Amino acid sequence: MPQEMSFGEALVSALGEVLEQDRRVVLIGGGLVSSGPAQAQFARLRQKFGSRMKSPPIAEIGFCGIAAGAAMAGLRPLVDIGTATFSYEAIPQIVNEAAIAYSNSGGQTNVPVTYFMRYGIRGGGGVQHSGSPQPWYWNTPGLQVTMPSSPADAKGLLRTALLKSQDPTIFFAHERLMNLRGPVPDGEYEIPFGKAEVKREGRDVTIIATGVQVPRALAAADALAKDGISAEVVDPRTLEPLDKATLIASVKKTGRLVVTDESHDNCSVASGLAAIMAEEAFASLRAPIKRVTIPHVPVPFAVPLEDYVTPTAERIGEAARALVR
Amino acid sequence: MPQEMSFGEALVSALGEVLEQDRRVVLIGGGLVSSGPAQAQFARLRQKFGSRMKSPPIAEIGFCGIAAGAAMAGLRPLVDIGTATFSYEAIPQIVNEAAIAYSNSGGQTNVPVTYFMRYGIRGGGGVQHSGSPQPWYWNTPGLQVTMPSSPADAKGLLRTALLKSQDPTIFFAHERLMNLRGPVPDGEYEIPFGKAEVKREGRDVTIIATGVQVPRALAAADALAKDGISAEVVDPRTLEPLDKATLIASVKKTGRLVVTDESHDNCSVASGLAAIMAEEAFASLRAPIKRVTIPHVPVPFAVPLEDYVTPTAERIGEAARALVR
Amino acid sequence: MLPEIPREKQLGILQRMLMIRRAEEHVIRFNEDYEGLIRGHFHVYIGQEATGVAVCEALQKDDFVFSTHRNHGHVIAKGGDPGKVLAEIIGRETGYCRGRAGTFHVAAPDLKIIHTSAIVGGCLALAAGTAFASQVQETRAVSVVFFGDGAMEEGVFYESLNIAKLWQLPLIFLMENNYRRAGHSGSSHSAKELSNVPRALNVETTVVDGGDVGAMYKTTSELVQRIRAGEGPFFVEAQTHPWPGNDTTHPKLVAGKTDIKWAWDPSPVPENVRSWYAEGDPVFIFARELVKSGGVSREEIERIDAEVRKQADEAARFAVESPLPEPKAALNFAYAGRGN
Amino acid sequence: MLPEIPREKQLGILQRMLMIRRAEEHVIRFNEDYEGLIRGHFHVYIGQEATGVAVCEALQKDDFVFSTHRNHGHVIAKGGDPGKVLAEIIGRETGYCRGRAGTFHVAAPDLKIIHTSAIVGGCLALAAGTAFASQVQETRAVSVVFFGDGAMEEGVFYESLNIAKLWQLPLIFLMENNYRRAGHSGSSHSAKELSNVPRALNVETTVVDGGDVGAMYKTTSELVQRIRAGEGPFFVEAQTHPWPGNDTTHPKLVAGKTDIKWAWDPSPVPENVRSWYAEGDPVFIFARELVKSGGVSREEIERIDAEVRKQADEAARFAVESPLPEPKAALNFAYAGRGN
Ligand SMILES: Cc1ncc(C[n+]2csc(CCOP(=O)(O)OP(=O)(O)O)c2C)c(N)n1
Ligand SMILES: Cc1ncc(C[n+]2csc(CCOP(=O)(O)OP(=O)(O)O)c2C)c(N)n1
Ligand SMILES: [Mg+2]
Ligand SMILES: [Mg+2]
Repeated sequence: MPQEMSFGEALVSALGEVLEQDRRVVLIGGGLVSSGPAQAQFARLRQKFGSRMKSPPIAEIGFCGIAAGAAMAGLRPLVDIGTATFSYEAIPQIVNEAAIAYSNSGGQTNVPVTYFMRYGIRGGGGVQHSGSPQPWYWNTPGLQVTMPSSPADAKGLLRTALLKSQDPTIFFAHERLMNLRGPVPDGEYEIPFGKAEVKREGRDVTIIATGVQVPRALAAADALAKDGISAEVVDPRTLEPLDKATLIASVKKTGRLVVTDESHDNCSVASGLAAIMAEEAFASLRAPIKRVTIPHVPVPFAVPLEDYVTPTAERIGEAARALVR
Repeated sequence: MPQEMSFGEALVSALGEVLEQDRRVVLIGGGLVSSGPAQAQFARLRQKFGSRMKSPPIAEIGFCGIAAGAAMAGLRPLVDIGTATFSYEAIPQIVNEAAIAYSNSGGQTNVPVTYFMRYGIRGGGGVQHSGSPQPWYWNTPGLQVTMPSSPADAKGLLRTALLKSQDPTIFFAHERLMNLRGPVPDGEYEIPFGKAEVKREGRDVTIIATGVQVPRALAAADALAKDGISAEVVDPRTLEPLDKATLIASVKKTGRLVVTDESHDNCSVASGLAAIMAEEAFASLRAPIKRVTIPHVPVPFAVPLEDYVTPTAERIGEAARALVR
Repeated sequence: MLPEIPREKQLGILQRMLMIRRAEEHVIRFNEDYEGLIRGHFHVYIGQEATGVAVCEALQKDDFVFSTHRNHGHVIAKGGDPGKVLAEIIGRETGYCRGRAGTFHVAAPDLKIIHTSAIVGGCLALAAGTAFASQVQETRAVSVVFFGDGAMEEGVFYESLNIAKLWQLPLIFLMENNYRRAGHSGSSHSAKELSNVPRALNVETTVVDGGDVGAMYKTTSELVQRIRAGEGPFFVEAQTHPWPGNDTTHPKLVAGKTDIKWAWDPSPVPENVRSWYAEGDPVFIFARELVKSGGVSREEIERIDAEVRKQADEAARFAVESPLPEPKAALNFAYAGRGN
Repeated sequence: MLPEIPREKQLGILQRMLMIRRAEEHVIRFNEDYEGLIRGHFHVYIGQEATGVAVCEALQKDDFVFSTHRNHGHVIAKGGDPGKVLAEIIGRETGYCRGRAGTFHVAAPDLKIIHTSAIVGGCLALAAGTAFASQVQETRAVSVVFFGDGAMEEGVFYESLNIAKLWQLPLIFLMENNYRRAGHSGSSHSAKELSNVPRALNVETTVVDGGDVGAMYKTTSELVQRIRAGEGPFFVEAQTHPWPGNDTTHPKLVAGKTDIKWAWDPSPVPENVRSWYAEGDPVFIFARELVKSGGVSREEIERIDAEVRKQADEAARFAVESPLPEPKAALNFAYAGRGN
């Protein structure tokens, strides 16, 4: 029967299993988790698998490129870049090389590398440690993008990236999910890429939510229920590949759509999903598609300012109410 | 009375004027144009203003950062990065520094730098020289984004960026527009950021097009006219700031919308604009919003493959027809 | 060694070094005593005071200074108001950046600290940029960029150094080697000596004891003079003794608040960290030099410290009592062109 | 100088050098004679044949080779089929990458040229990555990354060099100094000698005449042996005489097609470029050495050249007559996981 664990513990347990199962898996960079009991669990992994764990210099374009090259030569590296804004240093290697190698080689060179990064508004991250580049990576052909929202998904999706995937994957973890606890199935399991999950069923409005927005959307759905509004919460889990069918089916059922992602609004992931629905689910839409995202301003440091730009459960609830009433 | 010149000549003439007018303007990097008579005109500028033109090493993160720092200290640098994919090397300086400095300083530090780059499918650019990062830069608060589509706009918008703007600007020029000829007003003029232009009036369908897609949309509109379909072509000219009012007004009038940008489809500029319209112009929409973009695959080299992924006038026309019939 | 400057300037240096120490003791207290006053991690300059203060003493008001995630000390060294620094660190409207920057990127444009980056190596190219601007504008301003040993692992360091040398920019690369990469110990560089890298790029390089106010001042002021005469760029490595309390992302007052008397008698300091206070603390080293060869009495130094403590306490009170920014103001300051 | 290897291997080197020359003469002809056959700009390896061929002669089939925008020669040097190279350059289905890569990034995974980048410095870290994989997998494979002098201006070079040394990777950084940055002449580096940079990072460095087959072969094979014995990384600077026809983004046959007889008598070569053919052409230098000290007759060399020309002509015909890819196939090969 499933055990309770935190998002961070789920990540570490997945890493421990795959290091055991597959000698091609190596870790480059940080230790996935930065606090809590998960850190002690990771420390034990380092004891056991230290020879397959590398602490590189502060040289992101260097070690992210090395990981891509190692993947081309048959390893399955996991790179913990740390804060997502640090990945900007490595975009030339991630986007100009890792993402295009399979295509450029006419289908000969595989690059099964996973880039793990912390995205979003973490609390005090300010203008440089609150970045949400998921729209950029989703925009990049050749990259897979996953944004788990629960411990169980985090584990199953990380196992898929490290054991099954043949292509580069960007793995987004939100700092504020790291200590979120939830049930995790016993034993080894993978969650295939490209399968969305309906996290809560509803009739009146669909809320498509990613990563940290999923628990916020579920909280909003609880509040909406009290007002007699039945909200369905759908989590794509992976953006690329994207399970359009499940998203469209939900909108067909409810006729109303709120899309929420913790990225800046212009060309946000919410925009990308809204645009797809505005074409492929248009006939079922009875109201405008609303987006709940970060407004177009660098994330400020001070608490009230940061809170003001955060796409909270309250803002998701308001957007849904505006559509239903 | 206006003279006929090429897009490239218009850029060079703007640069010549501003170098004359404002001693704070400096050029770092390439020479904006790479062929045609414009190149000879640029060579003359180098003779005259060579002391304010720097050819840096192949070190994008270095010289893009230098330009940002110089702007913070009162210069108004124009950086020619060359191909847009080379700008990836400099994203840490453009996004983590130039874009946030004004905000981080609580409104004290201005960064009037302009990054000029060639984007899109140029013909033989392949997987690494056909990049379209305009969605990423539009997604980044603190950056202004302009995508001129005509010689006249190119000149007026470049003058605005170099003489008037107080914020960092990403200036996108498409290789295939460089030799496009058109009338350019006499004398010195600026085109303010945030003013869209209706490039062609129509009743039945709105085509919002950016950069190289504008001439394609106009060609599509001609073809549509022959079938009795009256298409309105609207060019935002700048994405940030965005003239929503003009775009919405057009959709209100036509009730149908095609959005086209030469970027990859997921989280494309077309998605970003479609999402805004799906919320703010929903009531006027009588049909799904269609996007004409680059499919989600790295741009291949071979002619038939490259042509197949190019968002041509034909594809714009088909999308419009599908909405009207 | 004492810097060859008038006595009151020497005491001014001591005063600013003490102010950095006292202000940052408050920062650590903010974290330890007030739940939520400091969110996320932070970095302090304790143990490196001599470098920042001596370098800034050699600069003019119009010279540009760039800093890092470890910036509090640099801002105070350039003449920053400790109240506005502390207010910024805890995100108050009265802070240098109206609460938008926080501890990671305190900037103070009126002090010509126009931008600060918490991205490792983030300011190296920007500093070359202000130096380039000074060259074009033909001002005599010098640009100084402080950065850590870890920043030498980033490619932007290499590119900036190369361009600065090719363009002969009026710039000092001031690398503070604390033998740490934030939390983690030890730099991660293949060069036998970090200073071999700028030497290979043909940039004149000096290695100095960053804990020695006099040596830092002498080196910097000579380089500043040469830059004003048209030379540059230069590279300086300031080697410091890392403060034991600093070896984490949440610095701790491992010996409690500094007692100036420890300068004369470190025996009250907890055993495990006593050696640093006895031999490594730049504030104490400088204080002892002032007494030994500066004709300053211990009492006078203790009086100065008492005065600084008072000011620092007021600064801390000012910061804590300052208002938070208005939530709606979050939408301001995205674009200068929007006029907010 | 002649490499100390059996005669037929020496002739094999000459054969591959000539094949690069002849194949790329066809590339230039494609551009000059066929409207639209080559779109955009391109780069050729003419003048650097000795470096690529001698280095690859010192490698085994399983050793990794990474290249640049100037890759045609490296692929042929590692044993590539000139027909598949030329077909790729003009985007044919029969090319090494099924027409997807084009001239800029010809990759040939079956030759362990698994990826090629036209981004300056793009393969430096990737090559460190394959070297790292070989280390983890405990294979004896060596990785060699060819790059130009201009790539030393990019930060990724510095970062890759640092990590390669820290991790002691089985990797040779093979810098081909042609004193050019593609079209533009002269590198733009502040180091007195480019080789000072790897030296500063504590990486053993050798500077070789890249036009001297024997010297290049000797240096590389010795380093390869040391790497197989557990040493590494190493840095090699191969200095070449830039071919005059190359000094542009659209290379021109400034002297027409190479006539092997010019090796013995350059007088028919146009005056303005004669000196390069007389003294700088690595193919002629090697041919003369084979005659002088290799006991090979001019006639035999001319026979080899005639044979190579025939094969190159066939390769060109194969390329031009090969089908273009199916338009719809454009959507394939985005993801291996999609099975297309
Ligand atoms: C590009 C980037 N990568 C990683 C980090 C995380 N980080 C913050 S400080 C630091 C160590 C910096 O060491 P050093 O430059 O020596 O400065 P010190 O903390 O020792 O003063 C790291 C790795 C970052 N801020 N930016
Ligand atoms: C990151 C990046 N910046 C700029 C360019 C444009 N570019 C292509 S080749 C080249 C010069 C490269 O010089 P070098 O490395 O010496 O190679 P060579 O052409 O001399 O063989 C440049 C600047 C690029 N391809 N990638
Ligand atoms: Mg350090
Ligand atoms: Mg070169």
